[in-house]
Amino acid sequence: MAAASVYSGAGFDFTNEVRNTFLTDRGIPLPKATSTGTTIVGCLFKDGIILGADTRATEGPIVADKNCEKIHYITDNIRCCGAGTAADTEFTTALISSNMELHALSTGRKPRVVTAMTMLKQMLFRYQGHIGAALVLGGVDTTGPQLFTIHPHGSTDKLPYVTMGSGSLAAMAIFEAKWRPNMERAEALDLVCAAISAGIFNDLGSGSNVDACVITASHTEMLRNFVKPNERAVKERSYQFRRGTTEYKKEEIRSLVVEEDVTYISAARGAEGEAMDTS
Amino acid sequence: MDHFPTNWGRPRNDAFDPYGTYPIHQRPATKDNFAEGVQRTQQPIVTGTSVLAIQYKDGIMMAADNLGSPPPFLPLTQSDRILSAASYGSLARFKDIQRLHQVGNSTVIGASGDMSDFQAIQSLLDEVVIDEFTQGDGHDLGPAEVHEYLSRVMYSRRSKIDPLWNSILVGGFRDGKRFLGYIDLLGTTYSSPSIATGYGAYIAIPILRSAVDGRVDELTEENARNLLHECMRVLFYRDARSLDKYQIATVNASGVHISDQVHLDTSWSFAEGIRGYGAQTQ
Amino acid sequence: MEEALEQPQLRVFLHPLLHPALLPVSYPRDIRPTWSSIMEYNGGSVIAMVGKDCVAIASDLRLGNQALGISSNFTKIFPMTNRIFLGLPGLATDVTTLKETFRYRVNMYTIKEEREIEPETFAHLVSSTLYERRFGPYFIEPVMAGLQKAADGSLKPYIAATDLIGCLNFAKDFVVAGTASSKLFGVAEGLWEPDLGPEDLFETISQTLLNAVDRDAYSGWGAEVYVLTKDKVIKRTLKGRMD
Amino acid sequence: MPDGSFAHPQQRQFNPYTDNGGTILAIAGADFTVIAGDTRQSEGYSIQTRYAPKVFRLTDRAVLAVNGFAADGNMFVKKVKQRLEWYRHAHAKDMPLRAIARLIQTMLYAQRFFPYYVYNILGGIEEDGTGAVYSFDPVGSYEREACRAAGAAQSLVQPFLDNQIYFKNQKAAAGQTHPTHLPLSDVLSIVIDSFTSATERHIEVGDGLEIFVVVTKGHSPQGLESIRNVQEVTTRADTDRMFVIRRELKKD
Amino acid sequence: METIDISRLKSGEVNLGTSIMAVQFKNGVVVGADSRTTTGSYIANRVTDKLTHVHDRIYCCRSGSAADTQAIADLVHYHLQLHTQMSGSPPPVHTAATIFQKFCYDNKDALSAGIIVAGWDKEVGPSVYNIPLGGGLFKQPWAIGGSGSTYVYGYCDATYKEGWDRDQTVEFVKNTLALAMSRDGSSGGVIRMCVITEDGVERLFVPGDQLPKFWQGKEVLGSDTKSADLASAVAMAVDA
Repeated sequence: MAAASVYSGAGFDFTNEVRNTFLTDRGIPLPKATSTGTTIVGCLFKDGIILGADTRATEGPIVADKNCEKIHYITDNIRCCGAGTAADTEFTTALISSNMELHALSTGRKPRVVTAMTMLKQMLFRYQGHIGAALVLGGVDTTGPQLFTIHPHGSTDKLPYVTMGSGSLAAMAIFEAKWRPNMERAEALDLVCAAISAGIFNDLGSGSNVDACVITASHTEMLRNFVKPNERAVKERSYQFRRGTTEYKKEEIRSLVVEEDVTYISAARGAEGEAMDTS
Repeated sequence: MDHFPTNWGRPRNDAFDPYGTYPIHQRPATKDNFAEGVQRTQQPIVTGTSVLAIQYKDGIMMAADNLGSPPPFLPLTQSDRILSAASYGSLARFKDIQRLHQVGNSTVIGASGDMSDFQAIQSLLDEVVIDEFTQGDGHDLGPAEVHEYLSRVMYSRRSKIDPLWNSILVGGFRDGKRFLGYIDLLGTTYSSPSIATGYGAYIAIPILRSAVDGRVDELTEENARNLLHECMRVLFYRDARSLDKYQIATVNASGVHISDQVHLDTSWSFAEGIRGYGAQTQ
Repeated sequence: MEEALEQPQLRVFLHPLLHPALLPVSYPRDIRPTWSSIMEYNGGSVIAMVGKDCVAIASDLRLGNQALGISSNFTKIFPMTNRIFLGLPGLATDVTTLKETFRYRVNMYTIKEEREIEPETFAHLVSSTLYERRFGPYFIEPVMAGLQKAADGSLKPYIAATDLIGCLNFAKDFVVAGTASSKLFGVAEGLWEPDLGPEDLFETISQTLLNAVDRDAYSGWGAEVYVLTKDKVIKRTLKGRMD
Repeated sequence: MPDGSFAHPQQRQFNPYTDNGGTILAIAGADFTVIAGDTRQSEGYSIQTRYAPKVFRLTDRAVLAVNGFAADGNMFVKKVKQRLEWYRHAHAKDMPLRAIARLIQTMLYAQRFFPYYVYNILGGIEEDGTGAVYSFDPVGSYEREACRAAGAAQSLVQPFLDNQIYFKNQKAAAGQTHPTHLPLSDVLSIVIDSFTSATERHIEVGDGLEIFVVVTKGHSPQGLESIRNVQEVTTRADTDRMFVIRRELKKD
Repeated sequence: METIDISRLKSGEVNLGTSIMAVQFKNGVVVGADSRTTTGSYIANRVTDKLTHVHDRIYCCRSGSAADTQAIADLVHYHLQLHTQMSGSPPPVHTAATIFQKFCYDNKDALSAGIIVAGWDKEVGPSVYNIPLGGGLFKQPWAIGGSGSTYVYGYCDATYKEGWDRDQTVEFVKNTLALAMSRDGSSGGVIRMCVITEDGVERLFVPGDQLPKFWQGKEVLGSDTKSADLASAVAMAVDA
């Protein structure tokens, strides 16, 4: 074990691997990790890039998170949408974001999208698909707007409009039908919303709200919950319980307010009345 | 040593071994008769991909391309594995297959899946239509009847574990009513204003639903035709087992009409400037 | 995947002869109770809810050896600081290991930073500790509840949960984990409403937990509930069904 | 890649079952029964249709909800209806609810080794005028209950019903007891909230909600008047009354 | 697509089903490829550029796993840049091909890559190297690869002649690829070509709707054109 530090060594820790293999060999399946069934998209428009994502995270058929955030920050001018194993997309993008910051500091240049793309694909290729992150990476840098997809095995594609995740077919259908070069911002934003909505309403793995992010050369605008087409209806009645409904055996209350009893030693303080005077 | 007396003399649960006597001796796997009894294999050879159909103002419209190719993998049960099977080359074997078939005077069926099974279904239906006709009692089969009949045929074949390896759409117009229904190799049926089989269920349905659901009575024949054309184009862009030639069937008050082959116009020019997959610029 | 369709769940009256350990291997698959994951080995469930200026976290007290109940006072909720409680449902051995790991890491944080860890920071600590073992995870799905100090000095309710490899889920309403998670989701989605005071929140979280674990074979056997407010921590032990 | 395509001919196993998602539930009151189901039919991650009924009227006082593998479900309902038709021809009356329940059991168990992959819930009015719910497993084990949920979101809904219908884990206020039967308006609220909750948390539940309400002959359907979109489907004047309520559910 | 089972994530790899080709002629080489990338039978990218620049006059055509071939191509690109810096002159095609071959052979168990390397150098002029799956290195006057190639070997054998000029070679590549793409479901989209000569690299692009057309099956006719309509039939009158 390392010295007394909050931080342990870098990289993955495989110490449980032997035990877990032992268990799986006995036919005990491992639990499922949260996966973002997901529809994520990106598209080029006249002034830059728009990224889009739904906000549902699932564990099997159960919705684990109704409003999660799938558009991750890489740098001010680069964002990345993630599909696949939720933890993998989360940590992979966080790691690359941090490396991009360091890279920018050490080179003194504005970060470029291809740099992030290369870092991501090399990392994912190294893990041979075991890190289940399927990403849409977009941003605007000195070379102009750039848009990539990165598959879990580390392959990349450069395209003017891309989709990923279980709703990718639905979203791609919308792009193939309606996308055209050099769209205006509003038009492109509508298209991204339509593509994400196609995923939300036709793919069970995707749902809830539409997140979007507009990146132009001068400005990045994160439109969290840009459209909310799936607000829960008001319940038919209230289910608040009468107090005392639940029986309990034992109650322990720990007060967090530190109470002090102040005892004055009158001899040292002179007249008692003076000490009591708090006015 | 197993310390639970209740376990003595009984088969052991090999999934867990509380006292770590690993490696546990593996018994030879016992045959599971229950599983055996309900599983066979079958292998489609020539298959057709998606069929699309929608209801519109005056009736229904259905489209299917003319390709017959070996199946990539289960194209019919809409298994969620579509993105996982690695499949290399697949031969585009027949480019002039008609997958839309008229049944009686007010019905058309379209099939994806195994074409030999589909041909068997066509002759089966032709037989039924002729039988009905020779009765001469003034009755004939409409789309609802054909759908019901096919669902029984498909369900009974699945129950014999000898399925007809197809997903079939039945559409028609009779007595002023539109009908559009789906049947697959399991006997599963449903109706909807827009239905698609195969990849169409993933790619065409989002476009069709947003255009058709709740607007059936506003869609003109021309709208419907353009809509299906658009979807066939998107399918051709995105389904590796599709063709840029298709036929379209229309059923309305004037009867069944199956079109000549339609050629798709496609757009590729935007891609001319794309270079490489990353940093490459030349 | 074609074969992955689950066998229909038939009703089984658990006669001793149908105990999973006793079933012959060739018994028809549809009757043999199967476990879907290692989480069911010891069982247990935890839920946390947000109220008005308060949070609550509750867990069952069962420790099992599959279907066999071992203990009815196996606590799964641990105080990390005065204002953070951590619930650790999952494999019992990992409960103990992680409890100690987090105690150690929180103490180290306190010593190095000379301040108490905030819930949000703690959530990320949990998350990265688990993700470190991405390829050999602990079988734990942590749930945490706490009161976060805002910039103006007030305390804001904070709850979070992660999956077993550390994917954080911050919710505004409630988070659940453990073998009864789907039941907890269902009941909580029905019963929870915003801005419940500490006493009302206690009723809602208790009712949610009790009714959910009653439908779960691997959780139950009593429960404990913590309600955190800005000036006190109320801990109540509930009576539960013992079957 | 000049390999692969010939390396292993693609053999595929045929699985005669699939799961089409959805959820059903039924609650019996003193003189009424509510039987409800969502209308989504799905396979895998795809919605096949947003409207496929899962709840079927069998007689004037019996309603059957089926959930699981849709083809089996539809076929099973057809066969039950056929048997009830035969019964009507032989006895000149509708089969009583408890007899239908037993009939369904035998029909299910007849397929013990190639079961209908269907969860059935039968609801309606007994001959004594009380509301009743019978729930079945796929091979015919059944019992009469006051409430039951089945299908994809069973585990989400059933504990909620335990709490709200059976008052499980709730201590009554001093000097009071929990009611054995809830009024119709309360039951309808609980049913609707159960489905909206299940829609929130289960991906296979949604699109539409179809609620059948059967009320004992001569009793007033109190609580229905405040509900939107009620349609009465009673066929004759001298029988129990039957209503259908349709609601939209979220479509994501 | 489903819940990610952490124990088996390595499915869903992206494949270049592919038809690729390289042909040398007197002054240079023509490399060409279709543009389809599939996962299963879903076309993940319909306008892929499979012609990868590894040096100024050396390109490679990639087939097999997209991830593997991209990783190799990036590595070779790096090595060739290094080579140029150290030797002070552009690398010969053979050197590039050998580096490719080394990676492919040394990691043959882990890789799924079929690569054609082609280019021009001042030592030998135009050359084409084929590196199929196992990591062998074969110098050929023309090479085809990928799943689509199996359908067009006969056509190539029957058609190829030595001594063609640039335009004839481009035509040959275009026709061969079009034939392969029309029969192979895993190939399709557009044809991209590069003509590499001493003077430079010229990019050619044939859109998917302007591919050379060959026999496409007979025209399918609908019910209008065909006769036989049951509706007009009348039951035969039978005398009582």
